[in-house]
Amino acid sequence: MREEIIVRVGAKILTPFIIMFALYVHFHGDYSPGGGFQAGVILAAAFALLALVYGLGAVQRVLPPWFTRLCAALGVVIYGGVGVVTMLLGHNYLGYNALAHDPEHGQHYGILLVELGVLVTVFGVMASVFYLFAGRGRRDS
Amino acid sequence: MSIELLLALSLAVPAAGTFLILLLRRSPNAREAASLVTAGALFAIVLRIYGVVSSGERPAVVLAEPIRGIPIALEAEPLGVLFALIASFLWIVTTMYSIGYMRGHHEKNQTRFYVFFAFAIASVMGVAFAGNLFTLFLFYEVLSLTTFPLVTHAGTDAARRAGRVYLGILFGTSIAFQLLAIVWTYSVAGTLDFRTGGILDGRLAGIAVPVLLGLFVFGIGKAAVMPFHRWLPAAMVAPTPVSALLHAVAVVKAGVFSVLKISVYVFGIDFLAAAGASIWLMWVAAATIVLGSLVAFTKDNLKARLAYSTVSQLSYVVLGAMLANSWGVIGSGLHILMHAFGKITLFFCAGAIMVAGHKSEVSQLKGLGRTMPVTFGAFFIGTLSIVGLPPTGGSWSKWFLGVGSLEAGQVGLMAVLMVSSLLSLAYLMEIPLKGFFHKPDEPPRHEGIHEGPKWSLVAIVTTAVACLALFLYPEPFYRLMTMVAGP
Amino acid sequence: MSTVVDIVLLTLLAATGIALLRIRNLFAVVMLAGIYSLLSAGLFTVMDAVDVAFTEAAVGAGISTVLFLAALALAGHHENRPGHTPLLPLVVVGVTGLALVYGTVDMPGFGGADNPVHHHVADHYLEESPHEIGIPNVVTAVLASYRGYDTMGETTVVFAAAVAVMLLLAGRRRSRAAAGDDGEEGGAGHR
Amino acid sequence: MGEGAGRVTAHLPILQVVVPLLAAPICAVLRHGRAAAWLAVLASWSVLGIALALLGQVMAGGVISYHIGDWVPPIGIEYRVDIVNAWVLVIVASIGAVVAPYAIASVEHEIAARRIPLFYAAYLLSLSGLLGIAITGDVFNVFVFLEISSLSAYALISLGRPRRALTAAYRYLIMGSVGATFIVIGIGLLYVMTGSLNMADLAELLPGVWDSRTVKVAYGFLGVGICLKLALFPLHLWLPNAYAFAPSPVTAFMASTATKVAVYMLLRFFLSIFGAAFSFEVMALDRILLPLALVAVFSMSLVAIFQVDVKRLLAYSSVAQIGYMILGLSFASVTGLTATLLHLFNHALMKGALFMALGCVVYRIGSVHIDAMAGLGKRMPWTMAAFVVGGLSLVGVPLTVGFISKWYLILGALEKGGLWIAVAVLVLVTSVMALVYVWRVVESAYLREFSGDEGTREAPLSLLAPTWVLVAANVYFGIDAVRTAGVARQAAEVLMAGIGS
Amino acid sequence: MSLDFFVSHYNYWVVIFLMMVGFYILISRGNLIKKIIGLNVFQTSVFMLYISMGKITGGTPPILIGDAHGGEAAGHVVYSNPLPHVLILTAIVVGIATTSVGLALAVRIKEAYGTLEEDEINRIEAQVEASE
Repeated sequence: MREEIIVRVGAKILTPFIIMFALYVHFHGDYSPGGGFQAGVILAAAFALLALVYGLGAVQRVLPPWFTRLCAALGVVIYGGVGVVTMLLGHNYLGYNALAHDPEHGQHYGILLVELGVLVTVFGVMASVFYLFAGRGRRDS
Repeated sequence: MSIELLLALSLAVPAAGTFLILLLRRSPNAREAASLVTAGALFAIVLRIYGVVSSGERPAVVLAEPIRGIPIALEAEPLGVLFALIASFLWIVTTMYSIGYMRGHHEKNQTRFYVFFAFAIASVMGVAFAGNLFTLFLFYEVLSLTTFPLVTHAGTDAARRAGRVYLGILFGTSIAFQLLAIVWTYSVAGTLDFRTGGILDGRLAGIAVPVLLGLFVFGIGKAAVMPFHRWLPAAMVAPTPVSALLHAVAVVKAGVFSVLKISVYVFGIDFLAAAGASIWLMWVAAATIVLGSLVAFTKDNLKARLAYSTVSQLSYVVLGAMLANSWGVIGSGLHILMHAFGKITLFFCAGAIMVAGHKSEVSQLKGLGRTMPVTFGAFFIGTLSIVGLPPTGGSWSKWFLGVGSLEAGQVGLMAVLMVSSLLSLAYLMEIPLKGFFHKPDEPPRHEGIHEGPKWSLVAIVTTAVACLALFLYPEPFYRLMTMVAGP
Repeated sequence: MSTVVDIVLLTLLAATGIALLRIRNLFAVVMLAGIYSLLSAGLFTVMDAVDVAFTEAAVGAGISTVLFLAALALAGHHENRPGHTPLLPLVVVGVTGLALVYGTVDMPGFGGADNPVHHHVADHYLEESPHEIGIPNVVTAVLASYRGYDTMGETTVVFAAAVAVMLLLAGRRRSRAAAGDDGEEGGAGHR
Repeated sequence: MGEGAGRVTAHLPILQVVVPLLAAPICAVLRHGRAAAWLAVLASWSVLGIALALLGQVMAGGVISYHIGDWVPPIGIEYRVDIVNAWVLVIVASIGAVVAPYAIASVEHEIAARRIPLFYAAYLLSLSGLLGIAITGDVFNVFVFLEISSLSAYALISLGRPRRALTAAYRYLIMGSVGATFIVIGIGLLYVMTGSLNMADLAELLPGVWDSRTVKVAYGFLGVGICLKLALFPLHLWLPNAYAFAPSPVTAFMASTATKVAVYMLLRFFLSIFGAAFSFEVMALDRILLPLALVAVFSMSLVAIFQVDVKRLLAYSSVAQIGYMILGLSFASVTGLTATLLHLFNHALMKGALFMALGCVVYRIGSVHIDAMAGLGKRMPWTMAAFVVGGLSLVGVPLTVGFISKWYLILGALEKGGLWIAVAVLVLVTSVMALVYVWRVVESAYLREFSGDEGTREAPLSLLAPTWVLVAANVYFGIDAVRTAGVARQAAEVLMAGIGS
Repeated sequence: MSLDFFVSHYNYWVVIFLMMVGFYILISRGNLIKKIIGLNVFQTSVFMLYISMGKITGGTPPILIGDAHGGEAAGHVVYSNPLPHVLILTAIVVGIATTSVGLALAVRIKEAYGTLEEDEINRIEAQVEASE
């Protein structure tokens, strides 16, 4: 019992740090290794950890499967949408220079946005896939 | 009406007839009337085309162009007109005959029968007026397809097996050999058009010529040159009008007609003769003539005997084409005509005997001639025409074929013609002889048997009279053939 | 120094690989596969591919291990002894490997600064990205901008995988018995 | 308005892929199957419109190059449309546009309702993956889109109702991944020798390193990898079961597009990137492919004859037909390649029609076993008539597209003269074999008594109409092949550029 | 074969060996999950091949030092080629995507057939086929 409490508390304390680390990885991707993909993976891992400790049901109440599924789709739309926007602004697809007056800012915004798309999708997908595998096992027993 | 339109109509009328027949399927009388009207209209159209062509014109029309330079084109030339005349005239007669036969025999699915019959005639017109090899091949294949439901009409296991043989051989040979030959021709000549004097002269030489010719002759399975003749006896499971028109006239003649047309307009007889490419095929045809007759001898089933007789007679036409001289070609063309009338008479009689007398085997016919004198009389006339004896039209074609053989220096072939005539005399004459002169085995059985249905009888008499008339008036057809290959 | 690390890592990788081949307890195999990924992440670091190393560690040692374990929990973890002779696979592998080795003979040497790889478009990325994109991590610049479309494709691949897994695993499972004699098997049992 | 329209036409290359690609995630989150279905239909129809417009643009104005992200190639990724891939795009898009509406009723019948939105998401992903492979001018981008199409294809196949669909999908996944990995290795080896990933750029750089062993090995790996994807004998093992057990619309779609795109990849890599001269003069590609193609055509036709499951029968026939395409390539001539490119289109039409007709049968009687189909000619006249026409096309009867393909194939063989006539004969003999296997089905359907459920009726219009669209196309392009053959020939000339012929 | 040649190529060869180990596991093992592990090893080793291509001896990771806007600092340092890294990042993601789909399939197959061994599955399928 006591160990379980330790684990629970540990997980609870750890989770915000993991999420913060994920965000760091995401936003610091311009300067150091990392980016949307790695951040998405870490973020999903945080919830997987919670699920392992508190059970799948508890986590799915906070983060329901429909939401992760939505995220998985949303990220792709964000990424593709950036391209559509640049196209509407008169540039080619994914021509980030369209997003601001000077190319450098445009590129920054563009990269930020598409990385966000990657983050959202990867998080959504990883969480969904985890739910599906874990969920199937639970019903089995 | 422009002649080009008429040419297109020669295909469209029978095709439209199918829809008419389908529409009127609820009323058998109206349906059959539609069949007759369509047939009559078609014959009128072909007669008009004949008028134009016999004055030396060659009307042509392009329907579509699937591959650049290879259109689907129709062209009326004398040989095709001859074939179209035969087929369209005999369609009228056969339709009359069918009305009696199908009703008398209580066949099922009569509408389907008339529909596919009309379709088959449309494809025959396509074959007759094909303006190039591709069009010929196209309608040749369509003909195989449209006659298939007629062959399997009965829907029995035997019919299914026959259908398999039928389609297997006709499609198999045409795809494996004929198509290859056509593409080969195209790749050598750069065109597929039929031209007087041929398109291959000077473009092909050596062993390739006889090989290509062989591909054509064997690829045209409908010509029933051995060993690809098996489909013809198999097709005899079809109702008798089908056997009569299609497997004595339209389909098989489409085959030999194609062989003749290819020899004349693709190779050119002078080129063939000079290359000596056709000699080996002469002997294949000769072998088919003799073997076909011999097999016919062994058949007791009347339709089977007639079928093997057809196999044998078809090779006369092939032989005429392979002789590669003008007499041979004329004899060949006339034999298409003469054999058509002779053999359709025989089939009509066989059908009448089946419907009215319920007999299908030769050995059962003893004494039947006394109760069915008109039928057996017509059979006798038909026999004379097939054998080639005066006063029937058949004597003309045999004569020209004989002359052609001599001109080609093939005395041996003369002997073959003689022997085969004797054989056919023997196996066909047995039937009227049995009918008139043998005493019936069990006299009481024949009671209640009389002549066939009256529609059928009209047809039988018409064709039998035509056999005689063609002896007296072969002139128009001879003229047509001299336009193809003047002596 | 890095050469030594390189050799050590490669040796360890080879050893892990062979162990993977021989061990038939799949739990152990999955763990070894995770180790294999970690080792390769180390190798990537030695070869200056820090981004790749990070990702390989997260994916190979992290996610895929979790997925494998989940799958094993659902599907059992013992592997049967291979029943048939491995001759054909050996030949295939041998031929493939030899072909590759043959191909390396004319390949520019490892680490050469003059290799064509480094002087066609790579130059441009390293020299121009500061002006054109303006972020220090060139890998990110190439990933998200120069070849941003590839990354969009990559995102779509991940999404496609999610769709596939949802199609396969969402919903109630059929019991084994029900699945075994399903009438859909084969054609004879048509409805 | 005019300016706006001008802008849109300039973006057609990217819209070709992005439209279905972005429709897919939207489908995935929709709750109602019908809504997803119509979105998919809408997307696939606009895809067809774009493909046709692109073909028009290319034929009028030559090669289109679209710089994604405004980066000039080879720095960035380029979409490059020439007549070859414009043609392939039209093929894929046409089939996609016909199968999407067909799928509506079929899928509701074969797949659980909850999964339907996801089904359409996977369908659109597969479509955009294939289009992406066809349109891109960047070799690594090919790999990425290959995986998009493959992953969704694995999922789609696994949706088939028999449990064997699962093992079929798994086998495909393994072989497909091996193929993809081989392709990646090949791309890597090319990259190490040239430093470039852009196709046009590679085509310029490669002649400089032609004689290196690395390039030759890259050639081999790309070849094996692509041939795994296109199921060239003997690497076809995944295909028959995958086609046989997948849901009907999936089979129709995959059979008509996936292998076609793989053939395109082969042509693009071997003839454009490495160059026809390298392929035929250095690598002796023709001599390697010829025996494989011949064996494929012959042995697979033979195997097809003995199948009792009609879907599987057609699947083996597909492997044989792929053999024809490769055969045309192995002629190393413009005519042969014309035959290949024509057959890409024509085979898509015929197999699409045939598999869709079978889908109608599945819809009504739940099986495509040859015995179960006995007597169906009377019960489902339109469905079986569609099958007959498709079958005739497969055999190569005139007035159908099958004939046109065969014509060019034989012409190509005869053009080479000499012993090549044997190849022509083999093509024809295998056509006769096709007649036999098509015939078995037709005979069962028309000449046997129906033994199934008395209530069996004709399939609904929503299935028949798309099926007959393809049937009509089979006939239309069989009668008027001047245009299709013209495009194919032009494309063949582009691919064979640089080699005398 | 000179030592120099060996030193400049051994890396590739070991990587090829690793690739072949993965490939061999993939095609020789009958367990469906083991096969996927083999595929993973195969692909990971291919990644190493790519990364090896991008390495420059004495180079550093392609994260520009100093002023992000280029300038003098960038000139003195040799950076390894970033492009293979980008490609492999993509490939890794593709790899995990394939793995997850493969595993999901394996789970479903286990549920439907009760086994994960290829031989047994083939046997079951052959029985079904024979009964057709």
